[in-house]
Amino acid sequence: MQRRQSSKNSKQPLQVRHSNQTDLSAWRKGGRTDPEKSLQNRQSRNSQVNESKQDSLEQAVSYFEKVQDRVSLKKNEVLQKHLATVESIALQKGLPPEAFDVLLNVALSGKLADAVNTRLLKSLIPASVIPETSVVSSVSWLCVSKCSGSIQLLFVRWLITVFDFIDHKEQLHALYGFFFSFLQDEKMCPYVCHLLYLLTRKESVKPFRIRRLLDLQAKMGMQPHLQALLSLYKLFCPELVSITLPGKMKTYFKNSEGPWKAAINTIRRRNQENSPVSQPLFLGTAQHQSRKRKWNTQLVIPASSANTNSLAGDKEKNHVDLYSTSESFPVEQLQTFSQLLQNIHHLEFPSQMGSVLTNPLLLHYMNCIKDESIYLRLYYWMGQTLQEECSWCVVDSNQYEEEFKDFLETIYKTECFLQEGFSSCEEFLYKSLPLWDGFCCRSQILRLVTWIPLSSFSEMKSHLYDPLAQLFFTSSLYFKCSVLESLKELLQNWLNWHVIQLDSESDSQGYSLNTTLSGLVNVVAELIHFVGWISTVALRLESNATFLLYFILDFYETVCDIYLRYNLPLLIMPPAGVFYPALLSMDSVSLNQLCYIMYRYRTNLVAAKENELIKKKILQFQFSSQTYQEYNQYIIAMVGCLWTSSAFQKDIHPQGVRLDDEVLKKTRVQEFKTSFNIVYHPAMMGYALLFLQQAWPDDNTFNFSLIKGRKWNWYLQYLYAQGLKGLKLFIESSINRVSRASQSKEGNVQV
Amino acid sequence: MDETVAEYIRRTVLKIPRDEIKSMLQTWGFLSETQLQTLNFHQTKDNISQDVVQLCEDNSADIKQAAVLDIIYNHIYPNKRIWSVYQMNKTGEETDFFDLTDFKKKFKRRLQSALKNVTINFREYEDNAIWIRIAWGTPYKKPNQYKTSYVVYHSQTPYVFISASVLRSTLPLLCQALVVASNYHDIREMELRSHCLNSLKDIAFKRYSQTFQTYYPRPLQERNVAPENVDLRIIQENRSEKERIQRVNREVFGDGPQPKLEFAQYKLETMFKSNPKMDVLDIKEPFRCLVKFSSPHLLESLKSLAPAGLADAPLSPLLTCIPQKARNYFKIRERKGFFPGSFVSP
Amino acid sequence: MEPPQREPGAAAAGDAEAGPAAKLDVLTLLRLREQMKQQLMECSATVHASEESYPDHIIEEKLIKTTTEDLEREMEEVKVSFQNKTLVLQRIQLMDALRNKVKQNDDDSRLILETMKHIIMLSTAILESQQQAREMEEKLNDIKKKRLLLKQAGGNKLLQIHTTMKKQKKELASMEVGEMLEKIRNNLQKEKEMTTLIQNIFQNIIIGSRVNWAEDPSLKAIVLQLEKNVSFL
Amino acid sequence: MAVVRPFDKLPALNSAAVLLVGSDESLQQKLAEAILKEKKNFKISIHLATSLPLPSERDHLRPRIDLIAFMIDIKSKYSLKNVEASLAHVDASFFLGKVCFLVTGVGRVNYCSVEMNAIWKLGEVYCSPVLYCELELEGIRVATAQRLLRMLQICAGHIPGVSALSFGLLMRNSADE
Repeated sequence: MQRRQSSKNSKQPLQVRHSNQTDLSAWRKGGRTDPEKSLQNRQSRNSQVNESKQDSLEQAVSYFEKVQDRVSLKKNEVLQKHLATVESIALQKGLPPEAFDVLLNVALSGKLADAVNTRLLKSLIPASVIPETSVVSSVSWLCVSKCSGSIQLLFVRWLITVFDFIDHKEQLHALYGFFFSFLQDEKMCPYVCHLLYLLTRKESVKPFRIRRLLDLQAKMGMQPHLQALLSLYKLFCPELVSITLPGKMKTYFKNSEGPWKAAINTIRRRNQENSPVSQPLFLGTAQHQSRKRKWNTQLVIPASSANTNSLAGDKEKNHVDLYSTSESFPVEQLQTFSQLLQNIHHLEFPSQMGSVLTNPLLLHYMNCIKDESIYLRLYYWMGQTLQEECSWCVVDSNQYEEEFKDFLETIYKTECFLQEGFSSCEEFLYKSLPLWDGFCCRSQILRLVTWIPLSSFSEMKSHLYDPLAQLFFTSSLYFKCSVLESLKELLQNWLNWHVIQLDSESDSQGYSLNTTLSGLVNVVAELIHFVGWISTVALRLESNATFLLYFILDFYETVCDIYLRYNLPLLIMPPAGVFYPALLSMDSVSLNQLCYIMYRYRTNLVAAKENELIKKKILQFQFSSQTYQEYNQYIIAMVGCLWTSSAFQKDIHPQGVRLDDEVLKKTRVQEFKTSFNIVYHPAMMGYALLFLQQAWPDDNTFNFSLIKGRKWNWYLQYLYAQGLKGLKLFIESSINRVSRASQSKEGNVQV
Repeated sequence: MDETVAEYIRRTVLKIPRDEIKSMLQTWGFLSETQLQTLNFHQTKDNISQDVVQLCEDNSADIKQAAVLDIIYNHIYPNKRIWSVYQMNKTGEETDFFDLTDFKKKFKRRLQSALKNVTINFREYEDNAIWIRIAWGTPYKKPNQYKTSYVVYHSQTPYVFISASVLRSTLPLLCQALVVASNYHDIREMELRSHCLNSLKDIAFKRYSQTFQTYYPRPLQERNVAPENVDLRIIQENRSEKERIQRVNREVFGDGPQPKLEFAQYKLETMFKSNPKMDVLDIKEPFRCLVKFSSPHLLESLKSLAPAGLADAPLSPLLTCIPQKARNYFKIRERKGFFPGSFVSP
Repeated sequence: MEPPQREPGAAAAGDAEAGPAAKLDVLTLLRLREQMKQQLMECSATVHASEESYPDHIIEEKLIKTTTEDLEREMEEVKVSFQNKTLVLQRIQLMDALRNKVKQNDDDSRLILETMKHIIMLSTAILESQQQAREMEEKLNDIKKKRLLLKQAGGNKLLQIHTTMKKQKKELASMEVGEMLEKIRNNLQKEKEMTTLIQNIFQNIIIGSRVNWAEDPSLKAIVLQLEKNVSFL
Repeated sequence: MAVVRPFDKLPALNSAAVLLVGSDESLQQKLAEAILKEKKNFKISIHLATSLPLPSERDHLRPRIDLIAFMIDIKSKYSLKNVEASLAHVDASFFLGKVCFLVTGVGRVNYCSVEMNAIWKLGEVYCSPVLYCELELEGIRVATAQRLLRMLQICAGHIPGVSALSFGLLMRNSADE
């Protein structure tokens, strides 16, 4: 058997021909890389790669470059060797930008057998970035379509997965027509649609393309990927796409990640581990390099190819051609606020919507834009990413919990900036809360809850309240308090949003169709009742812990002022399970806060009463007589306790403290009657003792009964001086002082 | 030195993990110590293999020496090939004395008479196993060194472990030569195949081991329960059940490590029986199907099924009899008697 | 009830208190008493429940459901009332005992006085910070309201911009334009459509011809222009 | 075979017993250890069983069981069948707040072979709360252990004023209303 000719030249090492095209160092000079980037490339290349590995890659690349066609894999060991080197280096560190051009051309030119091509395509993992020119030349090879269908399919899937790694997108957009032509291939259609979805811009939507899509849909039926592309076209040019599309398409595109995604992740993790300073991606901004390539590059607008000075040129030309269709201003070049203002009328969002979240300029733009399509695209991307990255729903992304926390934090900050909740966030919460253990990313999740948008048709009950309640009852005291706090903030956000909507009654958009006033009031009332219920149970579970009581009363501090401060016709009293533990609390702060709240309730009810008399009836929604009656019962109990020490007989509230005397006698306490007035009240005992010490310095028998008549008023002033403003407001408002001297003031305001 | 020999040596060296090349070359003994010193074992394997080829050219190695290196490699890494077990038996009871040289001579003569071009290498190892490497050629073509067959023959036992070459046709010839050389009467394949040669030996010899000391010592004393820090506040309610499972497992699988098999295959030709009489399936046609269990370490995983609570102990005899029956290919046919599944030798 | 069994084996850190060494102070005794009362109540409840005689005639499902709901609500109310009343009685006795204790003027009462003072000091601090927090929240809310107002104002402004731009465009289009200017605009429009068509056809030709256009730089440059929308180039 | 009854024995003083029933023994052991690590002021005994009924020879040794936690792994149909079979051996009065279902494997939703509403229906039919968790993760295991402990305290009557029945009602109220 004659020896294979190749094994002979295996003797002397393959010399690298320094022709211009394959010389890797020459490559960098050619491209339009600005100095900063290439420096960064050289620096990263030398530091990482040791000499021997690098040159065997170059050998492999140059070998592939000049290989003749029809070389079969099995017989040719040299080919196997080079292929193995390419694959191993790709898996370890990813291929440098220069290698892509050669490998893509070889794979797509159909020179070698399909097995080789597939292995080549599968090892095309970028170390940092993929030069756009290599993609352009490979698309042209695709047009030649010498290679087999499966290779073309694999190439398109690869292009989708590494789409964010391509350094510039200008030329890709220019090839839109070419990609579009691949739609008619049955197998490639879903992936080509996905690619087109990423590439589509306003100017690429053309009537004949829409017709083409419609015939495809007619031929192949309502495919989700066609649907997605059509809905995107409809967004850009609603007038051209007439057919109606179903609302929310759950998953548009098949998952085309394939082997590359995992490899890219491992390389990214390895790069992160061995270089603490996260190696900034080629894309220009040195933003923190987070694990998930998907949303980190998404958070960064790809550096635009056109340098800024060309922009100046555009300016003069701009105002002349009024006739030209509003050719949109590329958002990548947005640098200053003034630029934003000048081009605000024809600004178009980047294809990667994620970058909006961290770009303050775009946020300002988003703040005032009312265009549905922007939100739709942002929600689609955000929903997708939240779903995939949720660290307790997907176990293997749990070690990236830190990144997921940062991501949630970014979303929260954006919502605060826009003062508006994202519905994709709301959906994510509803989906993941039932599976949540109350522990993972707790503060971020609870903060996101505060921004659930207010709409009258939300199914909060089954989606938010149930899982939250189940967690609430079986969790620690601190979790209970943090949930109460976030629900308070949610209520405030709703009320603020409502107040503004109300003011802007004039412009029609105020109350969009789906949120009627009564609908909103019901939703807010439902939230308040829910909090009332869980607070009553929590107090019983935590045996009236003062810390918990503080958060509950804090919540009701917002509830008591809804009518006056937020102009929402709704007033709900706290349930008896909250009111009485607060009234009988051992802690002066709780008592003081309760008094303040009751005082605010009083002012709101009085104001509502007056409005009711003066204005016409329309405002009067939730004001049932029951609220007034409940308020009066509470006032009777409160005044009975604090002032007239007659609560045990007078309290008419069914769950109140009305007790007949024999029961009270059983406590073997003599004057049990006065045991809750401001002198003997558990919360006030400290103040009474100090007052006695000051009033009667010598007598240390602490005779509490001395505090009556004039001393009582001094004591009252003493209490006010101690900062108990709530108590002061309450007493001055609810107890009309018939005469200073007589102690048994009877007074409650029958409202 | 012939080109093919150089290439073959280079390829064999490339197969050896870098840090073991030095020791293997030493056991090979073809290169002198001084020559070995000149080799730098820290460069890439490509370069090492080039240098080794260079040195062999100085010593003008021939294919025979190259084959020896290959045998050494395969002896250290037997698991790279798949082995199957053959059993030879003789008619009479005469226990003649086994003579190695006579065996080699007969074996070689047998093969060379049939095929002119064949390279045969013998190598003896301490557990009196004889390793035979055969590279097959045809009367007109030189032997193909890349498609070799390997035979491991333990002279005291009737067992032969053959890793056949890709060229299927060479197998009958090889078996014939073995039978003649070891003057047995005939040879039968024992339906036992695995990558791990040692496990095959364990299984084969153990069966045969009534007269021999079992290959691996079986610990006799009762296995003491590892005193893990049993916290009295955690009570295993099903402790007795767990102990029963452990006991049953020990009886069936024994204590020591299980021999390593990768798969077990069952060809079923039994009638379909289901308690709710499915009348549609009442045709008297047996239900043919092939069931294959595969795992990196089949017997060990079968053993850990019951303790992990994934199956109830004891496992069905069909699975637990593999080491005793020394086979991992079964054919199960409908038994006339009441016994549901029965297995009949092929 | 047999005494709490001896804690066999090492008691994990968590359980130290339940170990034999736990000094059975008053608090634990009180807690245990509460426990036993609760367990007694539950056991007696089950005993009563089992004595209940079940009505022989079947009651349809919905009625049962509504009655259970009413009973549950009623039980909830009674429970709240019971808890409020027990709270009152406990607090009366507690405070009375505390007051008597303070009157005895021994070192215990001094300790009580000290803690009371400390509590008062803390409470005033809390009250102050609560007041500040309230003011801060007030300011925050106002800022939020302003932000929302600005947001709406911004939205309206942008709408105005768009409408004015459109109006401007319409004016320009409907401006009394000389016949010639109109004609120019029309055939400009026609030209544009022609060019887009040609661009598309050219693209398809290149695709159809299966030529590797990337290799020929000039062809490549042309191809890269084929998608650009025609405007004043 | 002994049917597990909630009130057939007197409760030991200041102690509580929980019974974990599930086919995945390693996760059971890990959860038990996590529970033991939590700080608690009562004596706890954790009983692990692969399925019910419990072997009767240990009946006299076993204290009163206050809470039964059935562990279902959504990745294995066998675990659901095992739990459904075991439910038959539990006395009806246990389902008044002294039983809960622990569904683990939630982190691997894409390998889920047991569909979710089968579990939801289980919770419905047996009027018991269903807690979702991913016991493979350390943090979540600790959080679940704490939640189980709180439920155990209530079922064992250690929280004055809150009975197992009322608590069961609360958890169910929130779930189905």
